Amino acid sequence: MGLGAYIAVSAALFALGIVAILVRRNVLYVLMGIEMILNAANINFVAFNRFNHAEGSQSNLDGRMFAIFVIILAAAEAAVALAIVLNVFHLFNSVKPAEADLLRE
Amino acid sequence: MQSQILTWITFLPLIGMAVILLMPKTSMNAIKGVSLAATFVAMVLGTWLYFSGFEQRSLAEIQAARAGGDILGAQFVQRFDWIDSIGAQYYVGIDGLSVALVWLTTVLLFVGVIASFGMEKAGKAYYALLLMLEVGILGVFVSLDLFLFYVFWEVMLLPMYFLIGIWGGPRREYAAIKFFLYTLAGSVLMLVAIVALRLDSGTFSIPQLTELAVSGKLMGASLPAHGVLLGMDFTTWVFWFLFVGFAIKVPVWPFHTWLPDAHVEAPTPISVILAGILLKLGGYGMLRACFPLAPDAFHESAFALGVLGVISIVYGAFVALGQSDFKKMVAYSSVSHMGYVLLGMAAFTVWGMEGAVLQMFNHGTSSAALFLIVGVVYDRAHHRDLNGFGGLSQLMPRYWALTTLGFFAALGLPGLAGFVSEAMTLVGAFEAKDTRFQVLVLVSTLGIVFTAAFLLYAMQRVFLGKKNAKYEGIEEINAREVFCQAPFLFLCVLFGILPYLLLDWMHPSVQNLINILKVQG
Amino acid sequence: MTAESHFLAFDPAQDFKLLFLAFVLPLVGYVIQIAAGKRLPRQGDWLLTSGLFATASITVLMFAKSLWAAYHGLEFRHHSGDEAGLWFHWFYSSDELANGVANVSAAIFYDPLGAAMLMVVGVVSFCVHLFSIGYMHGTPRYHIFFANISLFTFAMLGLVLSDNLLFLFIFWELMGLMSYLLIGHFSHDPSSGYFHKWATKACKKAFLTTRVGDTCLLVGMVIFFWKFETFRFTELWRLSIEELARHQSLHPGEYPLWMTVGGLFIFGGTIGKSAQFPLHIWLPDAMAGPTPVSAMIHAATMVAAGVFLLGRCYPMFTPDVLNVIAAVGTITAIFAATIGTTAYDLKAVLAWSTISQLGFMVAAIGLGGVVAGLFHMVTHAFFKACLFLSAGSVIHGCHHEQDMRNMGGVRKHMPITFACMLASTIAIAGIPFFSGFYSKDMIILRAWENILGGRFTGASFFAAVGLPLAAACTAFYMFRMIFMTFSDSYRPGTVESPFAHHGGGHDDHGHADHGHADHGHADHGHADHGHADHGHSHAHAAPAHAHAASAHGHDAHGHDAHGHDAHGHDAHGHDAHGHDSHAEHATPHESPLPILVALCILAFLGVFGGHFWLADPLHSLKFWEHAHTWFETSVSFQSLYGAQIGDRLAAAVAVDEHAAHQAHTVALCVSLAVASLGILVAWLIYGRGWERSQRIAGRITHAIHAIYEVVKGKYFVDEALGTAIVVDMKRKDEPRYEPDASVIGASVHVANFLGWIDRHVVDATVNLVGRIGMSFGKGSATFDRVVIDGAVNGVGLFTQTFGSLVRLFQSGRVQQYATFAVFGGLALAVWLILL
Amino acid sequence: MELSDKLFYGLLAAGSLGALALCTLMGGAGGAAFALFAILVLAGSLLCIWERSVVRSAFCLIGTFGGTAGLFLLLGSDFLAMSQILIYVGGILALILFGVMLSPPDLTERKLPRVLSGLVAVGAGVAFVAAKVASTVNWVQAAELAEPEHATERIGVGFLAYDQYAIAFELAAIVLTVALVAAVYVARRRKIDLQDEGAQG
Repeated sequence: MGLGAYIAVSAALFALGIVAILVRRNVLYVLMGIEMILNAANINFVAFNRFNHAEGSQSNLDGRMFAIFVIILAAAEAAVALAIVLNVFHLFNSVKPAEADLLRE
Repeated sequence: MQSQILTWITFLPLIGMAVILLMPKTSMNAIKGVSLAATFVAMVLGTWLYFSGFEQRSLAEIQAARAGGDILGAQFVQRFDWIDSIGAQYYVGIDGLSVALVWLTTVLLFVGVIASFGMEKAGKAYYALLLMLEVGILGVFVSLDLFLFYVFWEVMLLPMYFLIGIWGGPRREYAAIKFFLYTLAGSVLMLVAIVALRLDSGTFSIPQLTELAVSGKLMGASLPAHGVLLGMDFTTWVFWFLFVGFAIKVPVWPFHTWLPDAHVEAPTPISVILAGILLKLGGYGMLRACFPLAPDAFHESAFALGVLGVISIVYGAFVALGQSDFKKMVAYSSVSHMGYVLLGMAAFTVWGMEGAVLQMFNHGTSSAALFLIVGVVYDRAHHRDLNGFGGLSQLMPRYWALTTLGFFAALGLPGLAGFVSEAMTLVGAFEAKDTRFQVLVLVSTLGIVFTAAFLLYAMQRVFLGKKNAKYEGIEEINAREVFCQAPFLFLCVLFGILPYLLLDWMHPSVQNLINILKVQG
Repeated sequence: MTAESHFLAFDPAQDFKLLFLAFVLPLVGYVIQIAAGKRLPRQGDWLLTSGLFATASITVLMFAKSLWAAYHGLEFRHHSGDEAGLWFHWFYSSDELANGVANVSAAIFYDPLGAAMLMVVGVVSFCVHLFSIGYMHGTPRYHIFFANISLFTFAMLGLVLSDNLLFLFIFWELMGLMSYLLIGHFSHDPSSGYFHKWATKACKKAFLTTRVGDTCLLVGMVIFFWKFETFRFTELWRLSIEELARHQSLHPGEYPLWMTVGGLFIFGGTIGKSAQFPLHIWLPDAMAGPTPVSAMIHAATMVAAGVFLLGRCYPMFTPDVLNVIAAVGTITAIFAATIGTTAYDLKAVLAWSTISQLGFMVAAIGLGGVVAGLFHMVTHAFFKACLFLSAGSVIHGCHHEQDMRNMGGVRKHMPITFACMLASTIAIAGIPFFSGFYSKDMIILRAWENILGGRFTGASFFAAVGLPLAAACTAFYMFRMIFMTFSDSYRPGTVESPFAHHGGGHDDHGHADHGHADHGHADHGHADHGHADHGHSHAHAAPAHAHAASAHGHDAHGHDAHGHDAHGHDAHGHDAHGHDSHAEHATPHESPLPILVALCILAFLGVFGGHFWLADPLHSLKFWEHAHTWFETSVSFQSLYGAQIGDRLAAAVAVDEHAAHQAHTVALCVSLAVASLGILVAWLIYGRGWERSQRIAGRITHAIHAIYEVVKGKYFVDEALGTAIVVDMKRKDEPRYEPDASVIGASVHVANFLGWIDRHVVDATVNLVGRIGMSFGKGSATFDRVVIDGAVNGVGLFTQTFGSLVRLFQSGRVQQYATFAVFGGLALAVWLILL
Repeated sequence: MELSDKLFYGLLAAGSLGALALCTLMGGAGGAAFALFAILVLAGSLLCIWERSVVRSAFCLIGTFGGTAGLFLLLGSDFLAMSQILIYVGGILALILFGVMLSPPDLTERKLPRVLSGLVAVGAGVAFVAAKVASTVNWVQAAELAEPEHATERIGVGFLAYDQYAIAFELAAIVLTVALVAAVYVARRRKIDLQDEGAQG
């Protein structure tokens, strides 16, 4: 399949990630949404790198490298996010971001 | 030569702020002490700077400095590259226009801290923000680099927002957001203009930009379509963007509506600082970074500015006459008084400009005193309704005496500071090349009468007449409050009798400014 | 004997220092009073009075020097800056620094006009101080009163001595401030009941009314500065004379417009300060202040300053301006004189007579008779001060009763006061050989000279007809006052007057007083009442006060206790005269010594004040030939304004002998006729017993009922301007101040309207932001309910909208922020793509 | 199993089958593989959003991650695919499940109207933008794609061989370490005086 198909998939995945973040009221869904978005980004990276036809592009792996970093960072982010989730849970006895509204004061 | 003193004055409060932030929020006395110490040292430095550090140069010396690339003849210059990628420099220095305001700032913040001791709510964050505010204000006054100027401008905006929005009165959120939106709108316009200037000239340095502007090289040549947009040329755009940005701060009619709310809702020390210094930033900004950067546009629109100024004067006085809230009345009187600043600057004569700068300083002292006065009665009666008092002069004679002095300083009684600046402004405006200004002067005299009217009307309602039994045994003004007001009232008297203590400092700079702008006009 | 060696020769070396000393002494006294007034013995009144005595003697000495110089025909114009190098650089510390820009510098300027004025101020102020010791003693805020009154003197001295218009203006305004504080003296003293309420309004009225004039003066200054680039009088005179010399013809309308306008604005200052029509409204209400203050204002300081300003600025006026001045002055003279005939308040009569006399002075200056005008100002200062102080003495003796209908027969009880007052009355009425006659005659003479010499005809005719009329009225109401007050027998309580609260004015109305007066004085009434039963002797003063104390004790309303204490205290602490001032309440009593001394000094000056100016007393008896009086030679145009204007106006002065003699004769006859006519009528109506006078007056007023009402209503100028002060003692609450159909009312309406504009129109920008925010708030609220069920109710006024905006922005909900971010981003993308 | 669920699953299944068929017609075997993985990805995330219980959502996420890995395979980066499966499915998903276990289940918090409107709104927006982009931008399409040699090994040894990436990898390692330490620090229990903060800020 062509590049367009991959981009379409990643776009859809991105949209779904956003929906997941916005629509559900559980912090964990926010977390999952973020992961989806990251995945969408990864797909784009790799796809563009793969369909890159510039001179010497065959030895150019930047896109994939990016993907790897994204994955690593996603891992880190997930760890921290989970810690935060636990904290929020301690504070509010709930994992609903709607109730974690200390910022407003 | 590189001088450190300005940097020290500017960032000393920042050190204090850091110390405060490191302290536990329970030890309030230590926090107060630290903030007091920081502002006090800053005040000592500022006073030294004004009276002994700053050397009074003759006009010739300043003009001689122009060859060295410094068209302003600034002193205590410190300059080194800051952000190479955009060519922003750390470039500070003061001249006759800013030195007095720097001094006033340090004094005002010191008094502001003392005045804050009366607030129970004021905690760790409050004092930290107060010191941050001082950093921003001083930075704006000393910075000679547009980018630095803008950064300090924003630094100043944020603490103000929180100080009003958190420690303010019942409608503080509304007032704070209003203040924020207004000022933000202004600074956005400023930013656009600054970026445009940078793109056109390739530098942020105000002296260089001034040099370019007055020699007609700052016409947007290097911009697409020479910066002409909607039929207005580059300089006009720059001028109006900058002007509106500053006018909101002054505040000039019709951009003034944030002021009464901000004043009414802000706690007393914040009102004092707001009226005493923040309003001056607008006028100072015009003199420093608006008119010199677009002389042509300035000369073209001078009369319009004069009209705005006169509208502010008369309108402010009238609206103040209509108020029944003590603080709101004083706030509108600020609008009226700052109108003289605009009128004087627009007249573009030596006395006009000097009167304007002088008016900024004098209004700083007198309005600060007025807001402290309002604060005193508000702390006791917990309301500011002018009709709710009466006969206070029998209950608090000392307070009444101070108030009388403050009021008469505000209504420009000769012998007190206000008169000198207003008279200079009017004379200067009357002498303007554009004879239409004479009409403006005649109209603006209405403001003089009505200023006296609303002040005395307030005096009668609050202090004279039948005693209000409700305030029997209200406590007399205490030592701390007297100590807060004393410096301002003293300055009002001092500069009313010896105005040359201010004028000698600013005179050469003003003349220099007029000369370099005349090149175009 | 050479002029230099003589001890009366003006010596710049130290005389300027002396003048400066005389000028700052009152200031020093003020500072001392403010700092330590309460702690000083007798609250420092003698201290200040002695300081004023020093000032007065210096001014007299200097005045003698000017006399001496005039006798030897020396020019008497001294400027400390030029002669002694005594400068006060005001704006810039040095002229070098000011390079190119005018630097405002002040110095002492001393010339015959200044000398005369300074002497008047010094002497009158001293007398007023002396008077106050007896009059004000024992009232609350005694030391503050002395501090203010001496700063008042300081301001006037500075005004006289200042060598440039700007500094004159400064002291001018400072005087306005002091008048504000002094007229409002009682507004801090609730124990002074009626005056308390009155003064509360009157001080503000006085300051604002004069402030209007001051603003005009400021504008006039600015106009002249704009053309001439200087404030110094000498420069201004020189330049204006040159300017006028370019237009030799005296036809009106041919003079530079700016100069006419500027002159008119400067005259506006006079209109405000010396109470010319239509800004005279503040002066009658200035009586709300203590009587010594009225004496100061009416004689030495405030109103004199306006005329002094005209004298100083005379060369800067074009004939057009002079005509206006003459017209306004004449109008004021008639206007006020007619009102004076209807007043019953002793001080009100004097106030209106002051206004009318000021009209005389102003008219004289407008007619080109600057000498006559200033001459009249000087003489008037003396006898008007004397009149006011005598009136004060009478009021003091009659226990603060001011209504003449409640007086009568006071002559028997207060002979000295009567003598002084009568002398001054004769002087003001214009009987020959009394000072007032010379000056007033000079003014009328000036008018006739103009007519016969064919100059300023329009205004001159008006003046020549109007001023004698006013003079007649003056003579009438002054003697009316004398008859009503002093003749027949004492008749307290004939009518109820608001002043009665001030102690045992009339004991039969005592209960009425208790009804509405302030408690401190209600008790006072008690004291005197009770004391009346005990008969009149000093011995019962103490029981009387015991009574007062007890009355105070069971005073229902507990408040203004300090007022009581003050009163109780000083009643106790009274020395001898203090005692009889409160003990012999039922009948009037002669005033204490300081008052009498002050009265006698002023009465002497009031009578012979005119003769001082004459070349020699013998020659002066031929009074129609005072063309060569000292005053004229010294204040003549040469010495005052320099040669050119001398030439220009010498033509105006020196009419041919025939016309001069004619004028002298006419003026003499006219002034004699009107004076005697007025006195005669007064005697016919009021001189023959109280009841009869009531009958006659009643018949007359009934005959001309409509006119009488209008005049008695002061032509309703106050109502038109909305500055009428209505103090209704029956109503406890403050009286309504601004009627709606008036200038003040209109401006208040404007203010409220603009306030409305500010909230609803100028604030429209914010309103708009608010509305946008509101709709956005609403939209996002529904959006929120559907998408994220947060609570956003941005409904209501835009204030709440802002609240909701804040809540919206600061909800602290991560997801909400994210929503905004996403849809904002999408919107942006869509926009970018579509464009 | 409500009606909405039935409808949703049905539509989902039908849509996937349709897409599969379409892609197979267009791109043959490769197309089929692509369609398979793409459907895995999208359906996984859709279900994740749809499901009521967090646990099931989390498990649905496996599909998303796995599908992504598959797409990576198709794109010729085996190493990425492997690390994707390892880290995501093995690591992150495990973390999420921990979170799920530590937080109370709330089956009522999913509001259908919100889900639908969110899907519609976001979907419409993204679709619009995507369509616009697709119609404006045109990428050079390869006639046939030459499989790059030993991409996997190259990436696999990229840590050592390609020094241009070495620093970056080091940084990534540091970031990871720091993040994990931070996570442990944040996660530890402690007392926080909330009310004071509230009054203060």
